[in-house]
This record gives sequence, structure tokens and C-alpha cells, in this order.
Amino acid sequence: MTDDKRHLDTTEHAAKTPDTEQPWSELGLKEDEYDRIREILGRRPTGAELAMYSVMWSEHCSYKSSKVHLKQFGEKAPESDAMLVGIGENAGVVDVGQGYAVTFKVESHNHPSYIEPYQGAATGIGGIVRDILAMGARPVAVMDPLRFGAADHPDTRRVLPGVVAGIGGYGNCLGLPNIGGEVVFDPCYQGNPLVNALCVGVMKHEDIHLAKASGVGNKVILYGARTGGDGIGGVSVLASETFDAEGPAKRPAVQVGDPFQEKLLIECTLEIFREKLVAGIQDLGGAGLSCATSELASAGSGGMRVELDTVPLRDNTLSPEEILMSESQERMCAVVEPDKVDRFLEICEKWDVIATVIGEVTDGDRLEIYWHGEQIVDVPPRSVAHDGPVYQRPYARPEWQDALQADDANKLPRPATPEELREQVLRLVASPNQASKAWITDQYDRYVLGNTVLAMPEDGGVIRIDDDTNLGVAVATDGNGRYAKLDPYTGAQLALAESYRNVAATGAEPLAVTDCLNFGSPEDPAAMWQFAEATRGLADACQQLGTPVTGGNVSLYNQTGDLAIHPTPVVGVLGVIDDVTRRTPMAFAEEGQLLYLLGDTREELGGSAWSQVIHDHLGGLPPKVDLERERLLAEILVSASRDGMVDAAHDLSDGGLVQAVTESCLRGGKGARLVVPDGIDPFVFLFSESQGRAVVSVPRSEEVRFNDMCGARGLPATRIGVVDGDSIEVQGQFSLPLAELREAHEATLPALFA
Amino acid sequence: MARVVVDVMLKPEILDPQGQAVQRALPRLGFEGIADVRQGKRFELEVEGPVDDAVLARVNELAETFLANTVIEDFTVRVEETATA
Amino acid sequence: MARVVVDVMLKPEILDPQGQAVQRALPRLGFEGIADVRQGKRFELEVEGPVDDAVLARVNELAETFLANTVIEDFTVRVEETATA
Amino acid sequence: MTTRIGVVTFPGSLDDQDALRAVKLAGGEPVSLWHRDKDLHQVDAVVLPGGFSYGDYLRCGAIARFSPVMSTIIEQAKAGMPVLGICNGFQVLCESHLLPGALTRNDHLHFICRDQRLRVENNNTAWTTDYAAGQEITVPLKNGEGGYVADERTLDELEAEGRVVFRYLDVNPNGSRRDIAGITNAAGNVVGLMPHPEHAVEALTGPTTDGLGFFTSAIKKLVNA
Ligand SMILES: Nc1ncnc2c1ncn2[C@@H]1O[C@H](COP(=O)(O)OP(=O)(O)O)[C@@H](O)[C@H]1O
Ligand SMILES: [Mg+2]
Repeated sequence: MTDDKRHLDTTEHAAKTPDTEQPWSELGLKEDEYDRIREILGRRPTGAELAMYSVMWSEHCSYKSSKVHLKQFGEKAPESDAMLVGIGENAGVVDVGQGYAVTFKVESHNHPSYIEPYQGAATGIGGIVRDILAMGARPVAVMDPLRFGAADHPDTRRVLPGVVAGIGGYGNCLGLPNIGGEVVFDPCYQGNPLVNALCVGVMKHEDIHLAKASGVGNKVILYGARTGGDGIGGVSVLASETFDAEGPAKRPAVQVGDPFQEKLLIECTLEIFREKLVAGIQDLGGAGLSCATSELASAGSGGMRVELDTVPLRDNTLSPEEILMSESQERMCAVVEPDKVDRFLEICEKWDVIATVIGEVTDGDRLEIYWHGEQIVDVPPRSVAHDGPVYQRPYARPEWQDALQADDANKLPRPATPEELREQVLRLVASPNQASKAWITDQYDRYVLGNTVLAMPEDGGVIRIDDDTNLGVAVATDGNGRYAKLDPYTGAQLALAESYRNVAATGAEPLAVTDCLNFGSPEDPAAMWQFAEATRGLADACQQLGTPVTGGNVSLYNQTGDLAIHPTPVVGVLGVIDDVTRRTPMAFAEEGQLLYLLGDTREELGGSAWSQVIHDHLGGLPPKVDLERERLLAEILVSASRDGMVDAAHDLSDGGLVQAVTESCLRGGKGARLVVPDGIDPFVFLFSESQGRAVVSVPRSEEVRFNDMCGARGLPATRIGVVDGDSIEVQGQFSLPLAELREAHEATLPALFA
Repeated sequence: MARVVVDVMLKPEILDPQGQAVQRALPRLGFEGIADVRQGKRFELEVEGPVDDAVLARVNELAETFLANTVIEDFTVRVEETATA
Repeated sequence: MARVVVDVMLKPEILDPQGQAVQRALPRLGFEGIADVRQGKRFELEVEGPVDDAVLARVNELAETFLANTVIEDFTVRVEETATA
Repeated sequence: MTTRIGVVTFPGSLDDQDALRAVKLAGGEPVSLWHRDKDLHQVDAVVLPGGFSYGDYLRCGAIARFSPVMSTIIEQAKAGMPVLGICNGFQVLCESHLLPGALTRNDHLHFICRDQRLRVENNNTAWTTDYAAGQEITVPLKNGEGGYVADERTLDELEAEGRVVFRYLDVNPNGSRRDIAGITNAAGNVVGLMPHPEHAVEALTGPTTDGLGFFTSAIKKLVNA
């Protein structure tokens, strides 16, 4: 013990030894950042303080490079009555009516998932679920937008099955239905797969909880798993540094998830909420206790005092610095009034969850941390949690952008004969990006909780949230890195447009947005330009569509050496549907129903799936965005659902019309006879990726009414065929038996990964 | 035919939820006095021909690259003397 | 503190899909000459106090009723002599 | 008098709410039972729901089997109370030796979630009287360790005594011996199966409503008893 004390770097000791060398650089701090810490404290930081600042001031936790751009989401936020809690909390909260509120957020776990695919992805799910839980909500569904390297690359065989097993292993064990996501392959993600995870939670308005520590004398309770040596420094090391082939082989300790512990944490926390026992609550994610204590104290009114040696440990050799930085999973931190502590601990005991009072709220304005009675941290909490460094990183449009855009995909050689057209359709629907993802999604439980109304491969997931009234929500996530590479401003808007359209296709009204911005190094002006453009594009589009950004996440440094990933903004849209029984599925299931194409088709092949699959080409401009058209299309889709005018709807996105029709036919087990409308080239009709479009299946009895509605509101609606037979026939061109299409579409992923 | 056994255990600093679950259940089953439980994997490889140093080196490599995930696991390789029951 | 190891393996007549998957992957990894692979579990129990016959008998009982499902699994119990790497 | 059907919640149970809802939709009175409570609160039948009790650590169902509530359920099951084990519940019943055999890792090593077609082979159990013998039903299946195994003698015995209650059709999703999806004890009151009838009770959320019959069977049997 005496030995311990001799080495303990107390605040007192730090004040007396100003010249002690400190490893600020190894911890990822820049010299001016270190100087600023000394200035804030009026002395050198103790080891524990240095650990806290370094991890909280990392890119991942402080958003120091992205903050100046993210501001726009607030500044340009459209007026919305639906927003109950906005950006800045663990997750945003949206009013969905009938007294219900929904919270949702998407986050990245990219770098950890490359190092250890199973655990990296699993703990990604665990982390986002705790964020949602911390808002006071019951988590009700998850989604997983994923990006991998080339489908046939040997390392993809390592990463993909591990990531998928990890997401399934954790999410299935938590009992959360997985209702959708994305799987995209592109060589640009080879060394930087993107593992984003989204969670949706539901609560009543009065159950909203915030992350703040108020009320002098209130107790701070740490509960959940014991603290171990997991991912120490993981946040700063894993999330903020590029993988450098030259550098020392860093094999940072990875976090291992325990979904069972998290399931107990969820049930225990919800019971605690029901009894109104918490004044403030925060999950422990990146930066562990450093983050939770400083954020709670920073957002609250008083200070906080923590006895760090009371933290239950898994490994008794951990130093106080390590305890502060540990990223052990499945932990939460609550602020509880003294007379409610006993009941709080009782509920934890009921659920076999370890809970310990580790400190209390003080009337000061400092965060003080003690170790065996000696003070090792004494900081203004805001300086750690909210007033980190802010950078105006230089950015510049890369010089290759012009050449890329000039390389027009519309000029690529096109199929010359019907036979060639047919063959290219088959190649398209069998290509890894366009093929069925069932091999992956069949590893996820979509039924648990018994409220899943629609799940993948539908356009959006739809969850019932009230058994009696049939109120529900729909969520979709989308992103197209190829479009964003061609034009990041437009690309981000297209991501929103697609997600918005997907939600509307289910019959739900789009309400709010969450986003995960996956980009390269902010220290590279080109990547920073992409980031700035995408952020501006998304903020503008959200303003125009009236869907505020409620929260999200930024993941930078997604690059290997000089090679950055495609800029990849992933956008999640939440919609509300007042009666889930009127949801619109995607399957063409009724013979004789009429197929209508909604929207305009132009010659738009830049960044298209066709250009990638047939020509391995990326160039030109992405399709044009028309947000007013998107809004009109959404209104029509929602009205059609409400008035029972369509039996099926499927939005058009990558792969164009032929991809959408194939998917809807295969889902319903029925074929289609298509007629190419006058004045349009069959190839463009089938493969163009013009936006603002959807295909719907209309019962004959509804045709007049439906046409009238589209006509009155000015949405082009073209009758393109009929549900019929057991093949897809494009009149005058070719016929493809469903069986052949199914084989092409469904065999690809099993052949690669099973 | 000889048997080479590869034992794979989570590194000591890595959380072992399975071992912990077993340990927590022991008191309920009336077992006291067990301070820690770790759960790992055991692979039994039946090797054709004699197990010389070259074979052991190759099994080591197999364990390192395939049977264990050395980011989170340690392993040992040994020739089994006694047969398992 | 002594370590008692319990090895649990599927009975020979029970299909072992995990072991088979490992075995099937071996040729792809360039490993020949392995006739069979079985995958099982290894439990390391850290026992407080000396490990005498009474303790071993109790661990045996624990293995029989809890650590192994004897409908499909066999087990062995032994005191570990050498420490794992 | 309504039939009280209890659904046990173990730590890590996931489909307990679904099972309670299914009981209600079938016209019974759902009763939540807690793993630490030995008291069954006068229920007439018990469902052990799906999920990952105790994280499925060690073996699925191995730890749950030793919970206080199970000691009463084992006793009552032997005395004839209808007990249905779904997925994890089936695993608990096997670990408890109320049903023979065991469930092992799926032969393809992946968790699988699919709409599964089954044939009802025995409609004389407490949970299947509302089906016709040989009836084909479709209910969700979702498991990682659903491969049913038992030694040949046990399998032959099960077949001979008509105790194979459900068999997989089209696809054997997990490598189960003889395509066995569910079995019963000799008395016919204890039934376990891997697929999830409680997820097929509403057209809105399930692939079919074929699962409702499990719960209506038990309710009718108890009302008539
Ligand atoms: N791309 C983004 N768009 C909108 N809000 C963002 C974005 N990135 C981060 N935020 C918001 O910034 C806050 C801090 O983010 P984060 O550190 O990920 O939260 P947490 O601490 O809960 O993990 C959150 O409210 C988050 O929603
Ligand atoms: Mg959070």
C-alpha cells in the first residue's frame, strides 16, 4: 500500500513537480493541446487527468475536426414539432403521437471491426443499444449498415462472416429484432470496412431521461459489468489513427462483449425507470468512466466527487488511469437521490447486476476523483467533456475531381441486342452488391418481440409500438459512396433522398434523420473537403425536406495509407405510421395487378450499379436530386397506402427499374410483363438510376382513382405492365424465367461465404 | 496415429463471459471454494504418421493463424500422452 | 491456489460440426496429414486450498452434473501440473 | 373459468412477452413466472419460452435448469401438468431430462432465422390436439443450437412410441437427426420443439397464424379436464 502511494500522481504531487515529463504525445495529444490542459489546470495534469483529457479530446469523443461543420445541422434545422430532444444528448427523441416518443441513432464501430470482426461488430451493437437505453427508452430494433472490401477478396472472407456473426450473436441474444441495414462491397473498403449500427427505442414522453448530474448530495451509481482492462485507450488509438503498414504492429486490447449482461442491464434499467429512481443517467461507451463522469458533471449544475477505488474490478492490478480509460462494456452510470438508492440497488440485485455507489454530486463546480483517499483528479468537467479543442481543418476540392466527373458513364458502351440486354440484367442481379443478402440477414432474428411488421428485404423496417392502436414506426438507412465520391454534396443528399423514399414506400411519413458520416483523414484536405461538402449537402436537404437531424456519429480516419474510402454518409430516416395494418410491402403477389412507374426516367448512369458491374467504371455525375419531387412522391406513397390504392410499392435506387422489379417479383413469387414506354430507350428504362421514382402494384379496381390522384398532384405515373406469369418479360426485348433470376440473385453470397 | 491437443484460452485480461456465468452458477449448485473459472476450447487433432518437431511446428502455425484468434486468445500445443476417457 | 482442468468432448458417435469445419478448412490452408479434428471445451477451475481426493471427487460430480451433458459429452478431470503460456 | 398459462422468465429469456401474448390471443390467462420463485401461482400449464437464458453460456439451458422455478416445474411435469418448451425452453427440458436427447450446434454453424414448414406427426399431446395428424404448418424458426441428437436406441424408441411430434419439411435447418423438430414425453404432457409457434399467432407479424393451435389445444384440454 505504501508502495502504491509513493507512486501515486496526486494533484498535490503534480502541483509540486511541474517539470515531470509526461507522455502526452503517446496518448495522442498535440503539443498545443497539452499546453492548453496545463493552462486550464494552472499546473501540469496528473497521470489520471492526462488520461482523461487525452481520451476525451480524441477525434472520436471531441469531434474536434467535424464540429464546425456539424453545427449546420442545428443552424439549418427545419421547424419541427416532432423534435423533443435534439443533438447533444445520447440520442435525439422524436414525438410520434399518442404520447409516445421514439429515439434512434446510428453509430460506427469501423476500426475495431477490422481488427476483431466478431467482437468489434458485437460491441458496436452493444454500444448503440446502451445509448438508446440511456434516453429512457426500451430498445425495440436494430439495423446494420455495412461496407466491405471486394466480395471475392480473401480478407473479406475473414471480416464479413465475423462481423455478421458478431452482430447476430449480440443482437439476437439481446432479443432485438434486426429489421434492416445495408451490405455494400467495394475495394475502397478493403482495409477499412464500415460497421455502422442503428438502434430504435420507444418510450412515453414522460420517461425521457437526460445525461446530467444535478442535486447536491445525489449519489453516483456505477452498475453493470465489472471494470477490466478492455480496450484501454481504445477510443483514441482505435478510432483516431490511421492503420499504417510501416508503424509498429499495434494490437490494442479489444473489448469483448457480453450480450447476456447487457440484456440484464436493459431489463434492470427499464425497471429502475418505471419506478422513477434516476435523476440523470449515462451509458459507458468510448472513454468509459472518463466520459461518463465528466459528461454527467458537465451537463449538471454542481460538481462531482468520485471514489475510484470503489469501482468493482475484474482485474485488481489496474491503475487508476486504466480504470478511468477502460472501455469494459455493459456498464451504466446513474445519478440517484439518496433516499432512492436502496431501492435502486434492490432492483439491480433482482437482475443479478452489480451496482456500487462510487461518488456523489457536490456543490462545487469541479470533478474530483479520489484514489484511496488521495485526490488524483481535480478538473472543471466542461473542459474535459464539452470544451475540447476545435479545429478549422483546411480543405480543398481535390484536383482529380474534375477529371472524375468528366469521365461520363453515359458514354459507356451499351448492350446492342436484346440478348445482350438480357445477359446484363442477369449479371446485374447476381453481382454481389445487387444480389440477395439473405445469407447474411437469415442470421439475424427478425421475429423476436413479436412486433415486426416489415423487415429486410423490405424497403424499410416497420415496428408496431402499440398493440391496441397499431401505431408504428418505419426506419431505413441508406448511403451510396459511389455517388458521394462523384459529388459529395449531392451524394449526401441522395443518401437522405433514398432513405426518405424507402420509409415512404412502406406507407410511413418520414419525420427525422440520424446520420453516420464515414470519411477519410481530416488531415487530408481532399477528405476534409468531401466531409464539408457532404455535411453541407445533408444539412441543406434536411432543411428542405423538413426532417431534422436528431443525432448521429462521425467516423474519420477511414483510410489505409493515402487511400481513403469513398466518402460514405449513411443516413437513417425515421417515419411514423398511424396504423401498421396499412403498411405497404414490396412483393408483387397478385396476378393481374397493374404496374405503375412513378417519377421521371432520364439517362443517368453516373455511379450506377450497371456502370460498376458491366464496366467496372466510376465516373461522371451522380443522378440529379430533386427534393420537391421526393416529397411529392412520398406524399403519394403515403396517401396510396392510407386509401388502399396500392398493394405493393418498391422504391427505385441502385440497379434501377429492372433491379426493383426483379426483387418485387421474387419476393411475391409472381412474374411481370413490362412494356417499354414510348420515347425511352429500353436500356435506359431498365438501368437508369434517376431519383424520385418508385414502382407500385395497383389493383385494377383502384386504377382510375390512383391515376387521378397522381394527375391532380402532378406526379408522372406511367403504366409499365402487369403482374403475370412466372417470368419477367420485357416486350420486344427478352424474357427471363423467375427461376433463373432467383438462382442468379440468391446463389452469389452463399457461393462466396458459406 | 498420434493425437496433438491444442488448448485455446482467452487471454487473462480479456473478459470471459462464459467462464463467469459458470462461476456465478456454482454457489447455487452447492459448490464453494472455486475462485475463478475460465472456459476455453480444446482441439484434438489426429495426426497421420509420427509427430516430430516439424509436425509440431506446423500445428503451432495452424493454431496461431487459424485455431486461435491471437488478438484475444492464447494457445498451447502438446502431444497427448494418455487417451481421453 | 491450484488449477483443476476439466476437458469436455462430444462423444465419438455424436456429430461434431465445429471440428469438421476445421478439418475441412485444413487443405485450403495447406495442412495435410490430419485425419480427424474434434473440438471440445476446456474449463480451468482455480480451486482455493489444496486439491485432495475429496475436492477432485466434488469436481467430478460438478463435471458430471453440470459442466458436461453426459447424454452427448464425455469429460476428464485432472490437476494441471504446468502453467499455460 | 379461464385457463391460466404461466410463462417463465429466466435471465436472458427473450420470447416470454411473445408467449404471453400468444396465450392471451388464444383465449387463456397469461401469467408471468419468475425464475427465482418456486411458486407456480396456480397455473394450469407452463411455457418455457425462447431466448438465451444465462446467455446460453456453458450449454443452452444448462444453467436455467437449476433455477428454483424449475424444481417445481419438474415435479409438476412428472405429475402431468402440460409443459411446452420452445427453442431455449426445449433445451431446458432436455437438460432437465424431462425429454430425452440434446440440442447441439447447427451443422452449418450459423444462427438461422427462417419460416419453417413442419409436419404435425402426433396430434395427441397436450399441445397439439387442435391440429390434424399429418397437418403441415409454417412457423418461424430461429436458433444457433437446434440440432436434435440422441442415441439410435432413443431415436428408435421415440419413433416407435409416436413421440416425434413435429418433423421438418423441405429443409432440415440444423442437422437434426431424422428431421426431428419436436418431441414429447411418454405421457404426452411435456412437449419441446425448436421452432416458434408464438411468433405465428397474428397475420400482421408472423408468416402465418399456424402457431395459435398450440395454445388453444392446451386451453381446451384443460377446460375439458
Ligand atoms: N453526424 C452527426 N450528425 C448529427 N449529430 C451528431 C453527428 N455526430 C455526432 N452527433 C451528435 O453529437 C453528440 C455526441 O456524439 P457521440 O459522442 O457519438 O455520443 P455518445 O457520447 O452518446 O456516444 C451526440 O448527440 C450525437 O448525436
Ligand atoms: Mg452515449
